Amino acid sequence: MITQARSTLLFTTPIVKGFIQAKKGRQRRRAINFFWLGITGVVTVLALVPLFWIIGYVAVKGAPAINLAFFTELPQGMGSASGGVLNAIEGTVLLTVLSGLFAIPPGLLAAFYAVYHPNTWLGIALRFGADVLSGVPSIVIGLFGYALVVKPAGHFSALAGSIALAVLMLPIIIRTAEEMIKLVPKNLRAGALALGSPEWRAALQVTLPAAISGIMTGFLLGLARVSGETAPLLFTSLGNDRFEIGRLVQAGFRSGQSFPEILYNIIQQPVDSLPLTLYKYTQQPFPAQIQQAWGVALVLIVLILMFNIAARYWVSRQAAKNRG
Amino acid sequence: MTLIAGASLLVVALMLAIGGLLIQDSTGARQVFGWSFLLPNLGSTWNPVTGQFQGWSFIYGTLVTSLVAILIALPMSLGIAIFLAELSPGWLRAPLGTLIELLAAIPSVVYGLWGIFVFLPAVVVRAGAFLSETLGKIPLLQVVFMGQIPSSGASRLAAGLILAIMIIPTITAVSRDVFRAIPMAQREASLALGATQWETITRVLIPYGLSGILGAAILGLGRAVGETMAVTMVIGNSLQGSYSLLLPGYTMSSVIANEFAEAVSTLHSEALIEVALILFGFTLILNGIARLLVWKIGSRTVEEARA
Amino acid sequence: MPRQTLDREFQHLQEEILLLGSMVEQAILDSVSGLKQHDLAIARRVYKGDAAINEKRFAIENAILVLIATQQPMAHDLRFLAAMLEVDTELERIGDYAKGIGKITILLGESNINIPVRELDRMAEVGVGMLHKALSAFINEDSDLARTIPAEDDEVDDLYNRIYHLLVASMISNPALIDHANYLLWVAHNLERTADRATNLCERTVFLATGELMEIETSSEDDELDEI
Amino acid sequence: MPRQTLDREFQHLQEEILLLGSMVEQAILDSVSGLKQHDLAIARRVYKGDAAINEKRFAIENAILVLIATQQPMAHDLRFLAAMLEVDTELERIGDYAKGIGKITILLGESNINIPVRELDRMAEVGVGMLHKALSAFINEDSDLARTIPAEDDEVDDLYNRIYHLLVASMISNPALIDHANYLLWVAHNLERTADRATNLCERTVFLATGELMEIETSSEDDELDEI
Amino acid sequence: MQTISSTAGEVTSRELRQPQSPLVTIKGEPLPLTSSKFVLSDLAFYYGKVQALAGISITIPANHITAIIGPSGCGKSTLLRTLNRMNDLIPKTRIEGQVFLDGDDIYSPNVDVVDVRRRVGMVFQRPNPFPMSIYDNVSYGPRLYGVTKRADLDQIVEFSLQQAALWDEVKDKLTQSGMALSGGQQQRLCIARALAVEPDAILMDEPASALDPIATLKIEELMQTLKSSYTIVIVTHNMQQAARVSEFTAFMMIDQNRAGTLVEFGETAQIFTRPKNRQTEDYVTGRFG
Amino acid sequence: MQTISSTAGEVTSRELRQPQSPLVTIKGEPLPLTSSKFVLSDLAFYYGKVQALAGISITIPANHITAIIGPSGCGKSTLLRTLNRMNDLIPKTRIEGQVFLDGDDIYSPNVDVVDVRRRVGMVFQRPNPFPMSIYDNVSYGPRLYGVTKRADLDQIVEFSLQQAALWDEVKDKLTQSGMALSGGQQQRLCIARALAVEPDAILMDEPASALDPIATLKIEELMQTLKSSYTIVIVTHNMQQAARVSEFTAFMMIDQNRAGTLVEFGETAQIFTRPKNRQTEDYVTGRFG
Ligand SMILES: Nc1ncnc2c1ncn2[C@@H]1O[C@H](COP(=O)(O)OP(=O)(O)OP(=O)(O)O)[C@@H](O)[C@H]1O
Ligand SMILES: Nc1ncnc2c1ncn2[C@@H]1O[C@H](COP(=O)(O)OP(=O)(O)OP(=O)(O)O)[C@@H](O)[C@H]1O
Ligand SMILES: [Mg+2]
Ligand SMILES: [Mg+2]
Ligand SMILES: O=P([O-])([O-])[O-]
Repeated sequence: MITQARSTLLFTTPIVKGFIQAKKGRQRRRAINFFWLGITGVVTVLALVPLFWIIGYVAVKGAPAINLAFFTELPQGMGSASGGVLNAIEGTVLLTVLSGLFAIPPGLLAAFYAVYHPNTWLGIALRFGADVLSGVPSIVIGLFGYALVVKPAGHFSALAGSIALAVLMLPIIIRTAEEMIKLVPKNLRAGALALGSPEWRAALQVTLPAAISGIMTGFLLGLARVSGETAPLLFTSLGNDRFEIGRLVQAGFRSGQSFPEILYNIIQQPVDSLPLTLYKYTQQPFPAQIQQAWGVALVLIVLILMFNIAARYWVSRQAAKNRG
Repeated sequence: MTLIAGASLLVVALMLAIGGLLIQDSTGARQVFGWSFLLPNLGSTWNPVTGQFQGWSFIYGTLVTSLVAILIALPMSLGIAIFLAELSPGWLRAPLGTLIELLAAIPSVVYGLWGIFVFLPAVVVRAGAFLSETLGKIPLLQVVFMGQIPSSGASRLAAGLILAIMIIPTITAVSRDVFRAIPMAQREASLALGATQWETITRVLIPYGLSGILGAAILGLGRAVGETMAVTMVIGNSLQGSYSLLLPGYTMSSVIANEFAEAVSTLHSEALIEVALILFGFTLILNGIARLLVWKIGSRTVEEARA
Repeated sequence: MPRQTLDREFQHLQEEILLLGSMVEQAILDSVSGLKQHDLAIARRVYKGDAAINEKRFAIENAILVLIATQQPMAHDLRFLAAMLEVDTELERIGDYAKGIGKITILLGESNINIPVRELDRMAEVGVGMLHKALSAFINEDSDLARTIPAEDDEVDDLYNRIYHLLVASMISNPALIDHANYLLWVAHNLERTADRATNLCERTVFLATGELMEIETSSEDDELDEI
Repeated sequence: MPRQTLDREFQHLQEEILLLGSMVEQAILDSVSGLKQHDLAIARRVYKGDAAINEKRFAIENAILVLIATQQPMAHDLRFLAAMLEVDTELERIGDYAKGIGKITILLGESNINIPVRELDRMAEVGVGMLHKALSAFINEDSDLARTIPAEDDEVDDLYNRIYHLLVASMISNPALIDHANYLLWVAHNLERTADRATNLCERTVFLATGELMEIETSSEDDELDEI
Repeated sequence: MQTISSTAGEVTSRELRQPQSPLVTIKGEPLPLTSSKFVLSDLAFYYGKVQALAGISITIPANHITAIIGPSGCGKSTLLRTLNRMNDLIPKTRIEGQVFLDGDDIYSPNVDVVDVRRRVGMVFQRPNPFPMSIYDNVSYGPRLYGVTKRADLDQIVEFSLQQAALWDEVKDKLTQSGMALSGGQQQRLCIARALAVEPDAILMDEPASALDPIATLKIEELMQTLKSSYTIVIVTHNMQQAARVSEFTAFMMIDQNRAGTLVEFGETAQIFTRPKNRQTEDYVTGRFG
Repeated sequence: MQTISSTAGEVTSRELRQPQSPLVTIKGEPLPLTSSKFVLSDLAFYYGKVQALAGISITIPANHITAIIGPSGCGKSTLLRTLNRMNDLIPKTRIEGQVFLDGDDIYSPNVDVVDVRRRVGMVFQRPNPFPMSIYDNVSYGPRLYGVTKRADLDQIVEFSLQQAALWDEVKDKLTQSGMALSGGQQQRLCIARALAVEPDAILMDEPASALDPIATLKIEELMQTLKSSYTIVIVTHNMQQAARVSEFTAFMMIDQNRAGTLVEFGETAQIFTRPKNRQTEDYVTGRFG
């Protein structure tokens, strides 16, 4: 076989050599290279324009609306320039925390399932379900929340809103956690099992710690995502000018309610949130509300940027740890 | 074990429940209007008072704004992704990437707000005027570029452009990750054969990452299709008997957002839910395509890797 | 696609061994013919020629070591190389016997001792024939052939004994010749050792082919001198 | 953490080689003492004892091959193993000389030939001494020591020449003893070869330590018989 | 007339040509039954419908190093993983035949898998220290089995690290992450971790294939020091490594049904210098395929 | 009295003990200057502030296989990649000294990097075929250089695959993806791809370390057939492989400043049987570190 190949080789050598004229067209290739590489730089710069434009504009327009009352007082009614958005800030925190509580535990568990049983029917359905869920328009999820909680209960509530947000967050958590768990070398788990460890201990003590910072990133990104959402809240938490946790708690204590009862009472209230307030204020003809809307926008952007920066910090820390 | 299986079941159940609810709650509307709800008909009506509901205007609005968005965002995002992954010096890479991704972190209401007060007057109005002057005169293109853009700028074009800005970070981030995931060995192989960097990118990296890039595009498209608030704030929310980009329009999500809370009749809200069902259907189809792509290309490589 | 490189190197080594073998055979034949004809020129050539044999021997040894170091031969390949190392040494020693005969030829000079030409000739012929066959058995790893060769040693031993008795007789008849007769005895001894060494090669070959380490003993063992 | 395993195996092999060496040395000394004392029992023991030497030789060779196959020795390690292979063979051959001397003792039986005891004793002593030193030079890779040993061969050669002349004289004076005198000549020859082989070991050692392949030639080369 | 008589050295070779006895021999002496650690009897293994191992019977001697070699895909890893039931983790697999560990069939229904895995430790191809401190890595196993007293754990950790020839290098940084060590150190850490649960046997699947030659050598030397107290089974596709480290070698190949079978099993020195099987010879001399 | 006189075999050894001549010798003959492919002169290389190579001068003979060996991290890959300027891709690197390819300094400012890379092909540790058909893989390079005629491409593809000893195995499935081949075939495909642009030299960085022994052997045999027409430089951390395939070997180590230096360069047979340098001896015999 070899000798045959060799003889063909000898036969073809003089014919074949010399096809490559390297110098030919070299200038043109070089020019094309530089042109297109330049273009990519240009579009990158171009893409940054709206970012700085938005942030700068919002900061300029929103800063005047920001004062202590903005954070500590309830709205004073349409047309009034005084008062604040305490209700929306507290509502956003409440909704975010609740939705995290609803989404994170099942999301994490499902992520483990997706990694350990990728090829069972449930595993396949799970990943497809998560993909579809992450693509379902948030307004549709709002409708779902409405049908699932609001309609049966007969009233809007923080619970309904946070469930809608949790549905929104769930796929994000599943997919990031899945990726992170998948990144953990398979034989780490095998290593633990080979020492005679039961599966759950291996997952809890070995796999999870190895993936935790990546998973944290997923949590934070999910939280960031939902804390800026408006659409699902339109038909679930609705909005509530008078929502104030402190007052609700005091009122509860005065009427002798236990702590869980107070909690239950709170989450049964309709609540406001920053994006919802922002949206509502922009629909108003009053300049005072428009002014406050910019303030809300600024607070919202800062809040979400903080979440994002925190998430990125986790990522870089994890990268550093992996290198270490 | 049962716990994690339960959690997984929950996810699947959620998806089914959403679809099921939408189907169930839109039964009435479907019985009344049947397939005519979907008919491509510009003169379609949406009249809560008379109880006449047809969806085509919203479907068209959603499709055309998403299309504009993806057509603009995809090439730009690819360019940015290439710059980030292949060209930018190491110290610039992370901050630049973060900045681009921060675009995605800005809540859509803020986009809407900024759009109304800044972007529409400053950019869209001018671009609209320019387009109607130029492309609006060309016979076939006339259909989508005719008419005069409103002075506020609220139009399908505006929605498309805002959506483009909003989905650039998504597509960029995913396709940048795709480029970064391409083994260094592929670049080295090409460069070691004497290819230029651009040749390496177009002939090796893009083909290699094609499925991922397509996935990124579909993800972006999904975002665009489902986006609600920003679009609602800039599209003008009006039913126009026109295909023009330069005129105000309506999308499926906007109409739900605007009308559901104040639905005047059961039929009205059922019609809105049917719109939501169509939206859900879009999502399923897009996801299905994305899966198929990934699965087809992915499984082939897996098979090959095993062989 | 087997290990062509290793096979090629093996091929080459075998050729070198055969070359060394034929150098040695020629040296033995030449040395005896120099002795018969009292031809000092031939004798000197043989005597000097031993250097080339030594050189070749070391070159082969070196090549074998390089091959072991660089090609990591295993199993049969390794056994074959080890066998070659030994064959290499054996051949060089036979070369020394030729050199010795050349030297004796020179020492005998023009002395008029009666050389038992027929017997020595025959010894050389049989010894070289054995060597030749042993080498080819070795290269071909033909253990059957290798087993048959040592039998020929019997004839060599007989010849040696005949020469011995002839020379002792001539010593007795003419003590002045004792020195020279002894020289001739050495010649016979060297030729006899040549055949013995051919027998060694055969043992190696059998070992190589079958994994059996054995001595092929000849029948003369217990009552003759040739095995000292 | 160097290659302890390989080092351990080397250690073991060296010990085995030294053991073989002392078996051979003992065999030579015993054979000569058997001859001197006409002690057929000793002679027979030496004669039979050669089998154990052969066995040890093959065991060592086998161990070396296994080591080469399993431990992939390189560079110096490999050269050392190759040298050991040769030393192994040389020692076995010296064992054969002892066996030969034993056989001659048996053949001489109660014959009353005058044995040149002093010279043979001294030859054995010097030869075994050379062998002993050569082995320790080899194991320690002491090329300086190795270079000094071959000089002692001169004494062995002188002794051999002396014995040769003594025996030739006795042959002349009593032709009936020619047979037996010739036997004794073989004994001297075997002892002389023992010293030569010790010289071979020295050459190996020098090669091993310095990479120089050379023959250490002794001054007697050109005019005496011992090199035939 | 000549006779062919056997002499020295033949002791070995004659035995080698005897029909292989059912018992393993060491340097020609039959191995007493009590010193076999694993006995595999007519083992077959299936991944789904695909048969990966067929008719494997082999006796793995205790307190020695046994290497498994063979071309890629011949089932070496699969065979190794049957020995501590790690293959159980792969769904849709099936095993036939028996695997005896110290005389007990580890696949019989009432056997405790966890206990089997404790008795048979495993070291993997790529070092896989847990993402925790060196100390916690080594004490992970003992803790599983209920050792909680700090002093006991300290002692186990030190002893295991010493056995793994790592103590001197890490004794001052036990709280450092195990992942901050070099590849070779990580692998020794994994060995220490396996030793900490006092196993009888250790399985190693290409333990040095991700390491450079110097780290490889250290692992190999470590195996030599461990073999007096442990039975070690190593899979390697580096033939020279098998030759260097092991005392027994099993050569496997794919049979006509594409299932892995045992071609030859014997002392390493024999397999590499005078294999009995033609295929073994071809493989070790590089003339295969 | 005795004299020590040199005899046979010493020819080789005497030369070996001469001070190393500036020129490379092959079997004792000095290599004519025209047959050196690369000449490195006092080369130093820096990753940022870290020096990875120091004072490397070496002449790599044309149409032979030269192996670079040394402990992990000693700069073998770095050195190899200076030969086709692949190190240019890494930011913040700096080179000092010269690298001559056929007499031209490839780092001089007016040199066309792309042309250097065409003349000096490279094969990597893991096979890296492009995810396209076998045909397209091989014709990728020629197409870059403007070969467009189908007939020409056909010829180049066949010729290159034949040279890479792969033609017979793939000639019926040229349109199949290159990734559908086995690891060893993939690596040969990568070699064919490199050959298709008509290079003079081929650099290989551990080309077989991801392959099983049988595929490795095939690559090694292929190198032997290629060396008559190409200069091959191979980095390997498998010493036995260097010994098997190469005719010249360069041994590198880290010096006291932790930069890689050349310790010994010579014919492979010499390096592995009688290295001149103590460190080389220690490394090849496994007594290092
Ligand atoms: N999890 C699995 N599922 C299905 N088949 C498998 C699995 N693992 C291995 N196999 C198949 O079983 C056979 C034996 O595989 P195994 O990994 O035991 O081989 P190996 O000898 O260890 O090979 P290598 O040297 O490449 O590691 C192969 O044909 C392989 O494709
Ligand atoms: N891209 C890089 N940036 C910084 N330092 C590097 C880079 N690549 C290699 N080095 C450093 O340069 C030195 C030489 O590395 P190189 O990869 O050339 O070694 P090597 O001999 O090929 O090692 P190995 O056998 O592990 O492949 C090492 O200390 C390494 O850490
Ligand atoms: Mg395996
Ligand atoms: Mg490297
Ligand atoms: O070299 P010898 O003839 O004495 O074996």
